[in-house]
Amino acid sequence: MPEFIIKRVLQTLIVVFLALTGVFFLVRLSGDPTILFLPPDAPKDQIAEYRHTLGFDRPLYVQYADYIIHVVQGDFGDSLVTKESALGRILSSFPATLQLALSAFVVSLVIAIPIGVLSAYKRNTWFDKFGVGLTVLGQAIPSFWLGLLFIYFFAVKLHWFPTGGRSASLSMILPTATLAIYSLARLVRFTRSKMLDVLKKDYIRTMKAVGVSTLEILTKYALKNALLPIITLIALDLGALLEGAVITEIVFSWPGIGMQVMNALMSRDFPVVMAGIFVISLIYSVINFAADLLYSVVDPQIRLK
Amino acid sequence: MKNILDVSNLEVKFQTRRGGVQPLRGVSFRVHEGETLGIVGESGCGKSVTLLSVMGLLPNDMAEISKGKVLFEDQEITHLKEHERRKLRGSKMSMIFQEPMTSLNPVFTIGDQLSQPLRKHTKLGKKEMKKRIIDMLKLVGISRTEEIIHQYPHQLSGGMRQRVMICLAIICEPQLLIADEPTTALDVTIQAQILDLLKKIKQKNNMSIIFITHDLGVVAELCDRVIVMYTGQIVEEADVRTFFNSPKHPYSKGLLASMPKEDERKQKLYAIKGNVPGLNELPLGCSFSNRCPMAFDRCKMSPPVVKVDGQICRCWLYAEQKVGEQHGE
Amino acid sequence: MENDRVLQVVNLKKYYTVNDGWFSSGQRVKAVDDVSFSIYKGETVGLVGESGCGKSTTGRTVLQLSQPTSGKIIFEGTDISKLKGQELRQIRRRIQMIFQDPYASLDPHKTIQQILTEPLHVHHLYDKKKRIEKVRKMLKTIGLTDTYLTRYPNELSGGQRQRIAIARAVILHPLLIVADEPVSALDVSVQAQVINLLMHLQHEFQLTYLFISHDLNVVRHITDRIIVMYLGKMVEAAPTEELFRDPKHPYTRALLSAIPIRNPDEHTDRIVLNGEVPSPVYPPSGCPFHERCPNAMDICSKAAPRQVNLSEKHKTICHLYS
Amino acid sequence: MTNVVRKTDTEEKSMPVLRRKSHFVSFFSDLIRSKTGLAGFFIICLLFVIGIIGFLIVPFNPMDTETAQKLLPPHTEGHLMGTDQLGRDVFSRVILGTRVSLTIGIVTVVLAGVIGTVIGVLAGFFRGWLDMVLMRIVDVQLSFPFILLVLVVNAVLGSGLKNIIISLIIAGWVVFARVVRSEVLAIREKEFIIACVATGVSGWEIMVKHILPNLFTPIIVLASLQVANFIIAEASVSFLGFGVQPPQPAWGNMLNEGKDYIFNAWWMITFPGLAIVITALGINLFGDWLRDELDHDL
Repeated sequence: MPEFIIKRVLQTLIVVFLALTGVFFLVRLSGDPTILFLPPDAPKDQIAEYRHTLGFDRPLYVQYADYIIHVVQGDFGDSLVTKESALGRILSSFPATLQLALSAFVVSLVIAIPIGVLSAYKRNTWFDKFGVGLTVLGQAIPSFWLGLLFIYFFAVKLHWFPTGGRSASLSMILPTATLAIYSLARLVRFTRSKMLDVLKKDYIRTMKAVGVSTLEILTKYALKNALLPIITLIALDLGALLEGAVITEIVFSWPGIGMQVMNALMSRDFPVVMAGIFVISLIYSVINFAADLLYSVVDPQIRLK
Repeated sequence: MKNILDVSNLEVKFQTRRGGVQPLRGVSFRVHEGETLGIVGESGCGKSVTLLSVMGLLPNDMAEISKGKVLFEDQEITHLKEHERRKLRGSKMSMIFQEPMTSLNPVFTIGDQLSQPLRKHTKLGKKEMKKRIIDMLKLVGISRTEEIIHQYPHQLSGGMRQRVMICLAIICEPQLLIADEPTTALDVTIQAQILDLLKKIKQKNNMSIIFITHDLGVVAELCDRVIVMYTGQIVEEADVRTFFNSPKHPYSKGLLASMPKEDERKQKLYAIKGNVPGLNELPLGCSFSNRCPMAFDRCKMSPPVVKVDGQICRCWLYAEQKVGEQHGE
Repeated sequence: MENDRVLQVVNLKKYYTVNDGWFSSGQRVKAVDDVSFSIYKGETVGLVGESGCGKSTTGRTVLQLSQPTSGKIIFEGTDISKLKGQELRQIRRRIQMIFQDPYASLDPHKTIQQILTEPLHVHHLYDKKKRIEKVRKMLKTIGLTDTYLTRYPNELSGGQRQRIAIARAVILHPLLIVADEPVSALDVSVQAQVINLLMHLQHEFQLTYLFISHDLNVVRHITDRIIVMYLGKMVEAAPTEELFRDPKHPYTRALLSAIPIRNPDEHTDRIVLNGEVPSPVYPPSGCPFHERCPNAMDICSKAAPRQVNLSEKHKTICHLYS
Repeated sequence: MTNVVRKTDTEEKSMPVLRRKSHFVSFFSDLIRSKTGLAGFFIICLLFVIGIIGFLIVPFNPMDTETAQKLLPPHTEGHLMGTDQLGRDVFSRVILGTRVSLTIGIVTVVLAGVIGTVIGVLAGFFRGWLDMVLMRIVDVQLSFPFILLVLVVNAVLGSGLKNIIISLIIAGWVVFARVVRSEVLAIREKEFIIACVATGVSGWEIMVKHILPNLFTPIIVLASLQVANFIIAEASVSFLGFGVQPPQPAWGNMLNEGKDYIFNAWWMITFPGLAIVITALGINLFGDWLRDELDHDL
C-alpha cells in the first residue's frame, strides 16, 4: 500500500509539473507575452521596460528555470491587476468552488444512483424509457444555457432566487441545481448501464439459482459490483463537475476559481491563470487518487494483491 | 420408481434483434428419484435452455415458454410466479454452472455467498449456519474450511471454486441437482476429482442429478440414463448401457463412432458430415436429414417418436416397428 | 536419422516477470523450465499437460512468437532463436501455426480469399493469377467450394473456420506445423472431421506436426510420440503406444487414468490426485510434482530429478528410476 | 487456461450470420426500426440541409443592424424569433449559426480524429519510449478540464473561427489518442494478429492491413459522439466571449449577447440555446444507435 501511495504522489507531481511546463511554453511561444500583459495601445518604451522588469528579455530556458524555481516555492508571481499573490487569489476563491462542486455532487449522486438502479431493474418499462429519455436530453443541454434559463424563470420572472453572486443565502440554489443536472444525466445513464452489465453476469445467475430475490440481488450484490466502475466514473465526474463549475460560476457570477481564472484570462493576468491551472490540475489529480484508494477498498482483488 | 421431474412437450421461443428463433421444439422427459440423467448434445442443441427453463432462469425479456408443462414432484411449475419459484430454487432444486471462474461473485467472501441459500430457505441461527457451511465444505472435500469462508473467490483455484459451487448448490440438500457442464472448464485430473465427488454426494444424499455435457466419456462415467438432443429436440433416450452398446438414432451412432478408439490409432475417424445447422436454417422434416448417412425419402417429413427395445428414438428408420408395436398392444 | 531432424529444442527456458508497479521488482514465473526435445520429419509429436504446464508457451516460443529466456531452437540446422527481421520472416514460411479458437484467429474484416492469399503475397510467391489458382486448389483440398472465396469469417461455422485456418497454415507448404489445441473449441461431431483433415494433409504434403492438446483421446489417436509436461518441466517422453501401455512417471499415470472411460462397462483403476497444480510463481522445491505424488520419497522434495533414459525413446524425469 | 473451452462463446457465435453484401441494406432497415436512431438521423439530415442552403432561405440579412427595430419580440413585423439588441433578425442568425456550428463540429472532429488516431496507433503499436512520452502528454491534458484548456489556448491564440478550431483540436485530440491506443493494444493481442506474425507478415503491413481496418468501428462511434461535444464546447467558449466573435452569427456568441438582455428579451437566449440542444440531441441519438448497431455486428 505505501508503495502505491508513493507511486501515485510521484505521478501526480509529474503530471502537474508537466502541465505547468506545457502552459508556460504555450504562453511564451505564442508570441511576446508582454503584449498579452499590456493594453494593445501601450507605448513602445513602456513595453520594453515591462519586458525587462518581468524578465522576458532573458533567454527562454533561463525564464523557465527561474519560473520553476519560484513555482516550487509556491510563488506564481503577483497578479498583474491587483498586485497580490496570484496563488493567494486563487486559493481564496477555493472554498466557493468547493462548496458549489460538493453540494452539486451530493445532490446528483443522491438522485442519480437510485434512478439508475431502478431504471435497470425496470428495464424497458415506461419508467426506464422516461428516465433514459431524460438523460439523453440532459446530455444535450449545455449547462450555461440551462443556467440562463434558470435565471430567467426563477430569478427574473418569479423572483424566487437572486440572479447571481454568493452573498444571499438562497444564491446557492440555482448554481447547484444547474451543476447537479449537468452531471446527473451522465451518472444515471452510467449507473443504469453498469447495473445492466452486472445483472448479466454469471454470479448473479448463481444467486438467482439459490433463490435470492432480484431486488435483493440488485441492492446487495449487483450494486456492490457495479460500484467499482461507478466510482471511476464519479472520479471522472468530479473532474467534469469542476469543468461545469467553471462555466456555472461565470453564468451565476459565483466567486470561485473558475470565475477567477476567467477574469484573469479576460484581463490577461497570466500569473493568476497559471496559479489557477496549477490548483485545478492538482485537485483533479487528488480526486483521481482518492478514487483509486476507494476502489481498492471496494475490490478485494486489488486490496489483497 | 417415482418421478421427481416430468417435462412434457416443452417449447421455448427466443425473440432476438433479428427476429425470433425456437431453441426448444417439443421436449419431453422424466427424471426418476435418485438417478443421474445425462443430457448430451452439441452447441445450440437446446440442452442448457431446457434446464434453464426448468429452473425458471431463462432471460425473461427475450425468452418465453410457449408450450408444454414442467412438473416437479407432481406440482406444475411451468409458469410459477417468481416469488414461489424462489422457494424451490436453492432448496429443492439447484444448479451448478460451467464456469467456476465467473460464477462466484468476486467482491463477497465465500462464507457470505454460502450463507445465502441458508438464509433464504432455513431458519438457522448464525452459529448453526456457520457449522452447516463448514460441514458442507468438508463434504465437498475442502479442508481449510475456517480459512476458506473468509476468502474471496479469486484466491481459490478453478477446481476449488467448482467445489464451492457444488457446496452452494447442495447446502439445502435439494432433491434435484442440475449440473451444466460443470467439468468442461477443468483439467482432466480435476475433472476426475469432481466426478468422484458428485458420485459420492449423490449416494449420500440420494438426490437426482441432471448432468448436461458434450463429453460422452463423462456420461459413461456417471450417468444411469442418457438423452441425446439435436437442434432443440430429443432424438434418443436410453439407459446408459443400451446407449453405448446399441445406439439407435444415426446421430447418436455417429457421435459414438467418431470417438477415437485405442485399437484404431492413426486411422481415419468416422465423421458426421457437415455442420450443426443454425436454428433458422433447419432442414424440413428431420433436422438431421441433411447430415444423415441413412436418410431416405420419408425423412423430408417430421419423424415419429418410436420405442425400440426400451429406448426412445425419433427416426423414420424404426417407424415400422412402431406400427408393429401398436398392433401388438 | 540426424538428417531427418526438423526441430531440436535444447534447454529451452521461458521466464516471465509478473510486474505490478514501478518500484516492486516483480515475481518471476518459470513458464517453461529447461525443456529439450527433437522432432523428426513426417512425425507427429504430442505435447500434453494441464493448463499452466507451459505447453502452449513452448509452442509459441518454438515459433519465435515470444523470445526464449535461454536455450536453443534449432530448425533445419540453424538456431532460429537469435534471428530477427527479414531472416526470421523467411523461416516463418517453413514453420506455421494453427490456433485453438477459429473465431479469434481470422481477421473479421478480410474475405477468405484475402486471408488465404496473404501468406503467398507476403513471401512473394507466384503472380496474382497463380495465387488465386493456388487458393482455389487449397479450398478444394480442405473440402470447401469456391463460393467461400468472397465470404467473411463470420459467415462460416466453427468447423469451416478452422479449415480455413488450417489452409492458411498449409498453403505455404511448411515443414513443421505447430497446432495449438486445434480441435478443442469445436463441436464433437466436427472434431473428427478436422482430425481427419489434419491427417490427410500430413500425408499429402509430408507435414510434421507439433500437436499441443489436453485431450488425451485425440492425442493418442493422432500422434507418434508424446511429451508430457507438468509445471513448466518435461516429465516424460515416449512413443504414444508405449506411453499409454506403460507410463512411468507417477504424474503421467495419474493423468492417463483420469481420462473418462468410453463405455460404462469399462473399468479403470483411477489414481485421483490430491490437490491441484501449484502456482508457477511459487513452484515446490525439488520435483515440482512431489506434493501430489503418490510415490513421493524423501529425496523428491530436496533435489530436482534428472532425466532417465529408460530406452532409446522412452525418457522420464523422476527419482523412482534413478 | 488454454484448455478451457467456453461453451457459451461457441453457442453464441454459431448463430447464423447474414451475408456481408446485405450489410448496407440491413444497416438502413435496422435504422428504420429504431425510433430514436431514425429521429437522430432526420435531425442530422435537416441540420445539413439548413447548413448548406440556409443562406438562401433566411428572411433577413443576419448582419443588418436596424436600431429602430431592436429587441422586437417574436412574431412581430415578420421576425419569427424577434430581433436582438441591434435589431438583427434572430431567426436568420440562428439559421446561419447552423453552418458555423456544423463546420466547427465536423472540421475539429476530423482533424482531431486523424491526429489522435495517428498518435494513438503509433503509441500502441511501437510502445516503448514513444508510447511513454505520448501517454504522459495525454495524462497532462486530461488533468484539467477540457473547456478550461480550450479557453486558455484560445485566449493565447486569440479569438476567431480559425483559432477556436485550432484550440478545440489541441484540446480534443487526446481523447481519440487514448481510445485508439487502447484499441490497438487490445487488437495486437488478438489471435488473428499473432497468426499474421506467424505467417511472416511484416509489422508495417500488420498495422496498415489488419489493425487499421479493425479500428474503424470504434473511431466512427467515438467521432460521432464527439461532434456534439465539440459543438457544445465551441458554444460555451463563444458564450464566454472568446471563440467566434460577433457580428459573425454563432449560437454561443448570440447567447453571450442575449444574457445581458435577459430581463427584457427572453427570445434572445431561448432560440440559439434550443438550436444547440436539438443539434446535440440529434447527434447523440444517432451516435448511440450507431454504437449499438456496430457493437452487435462484430
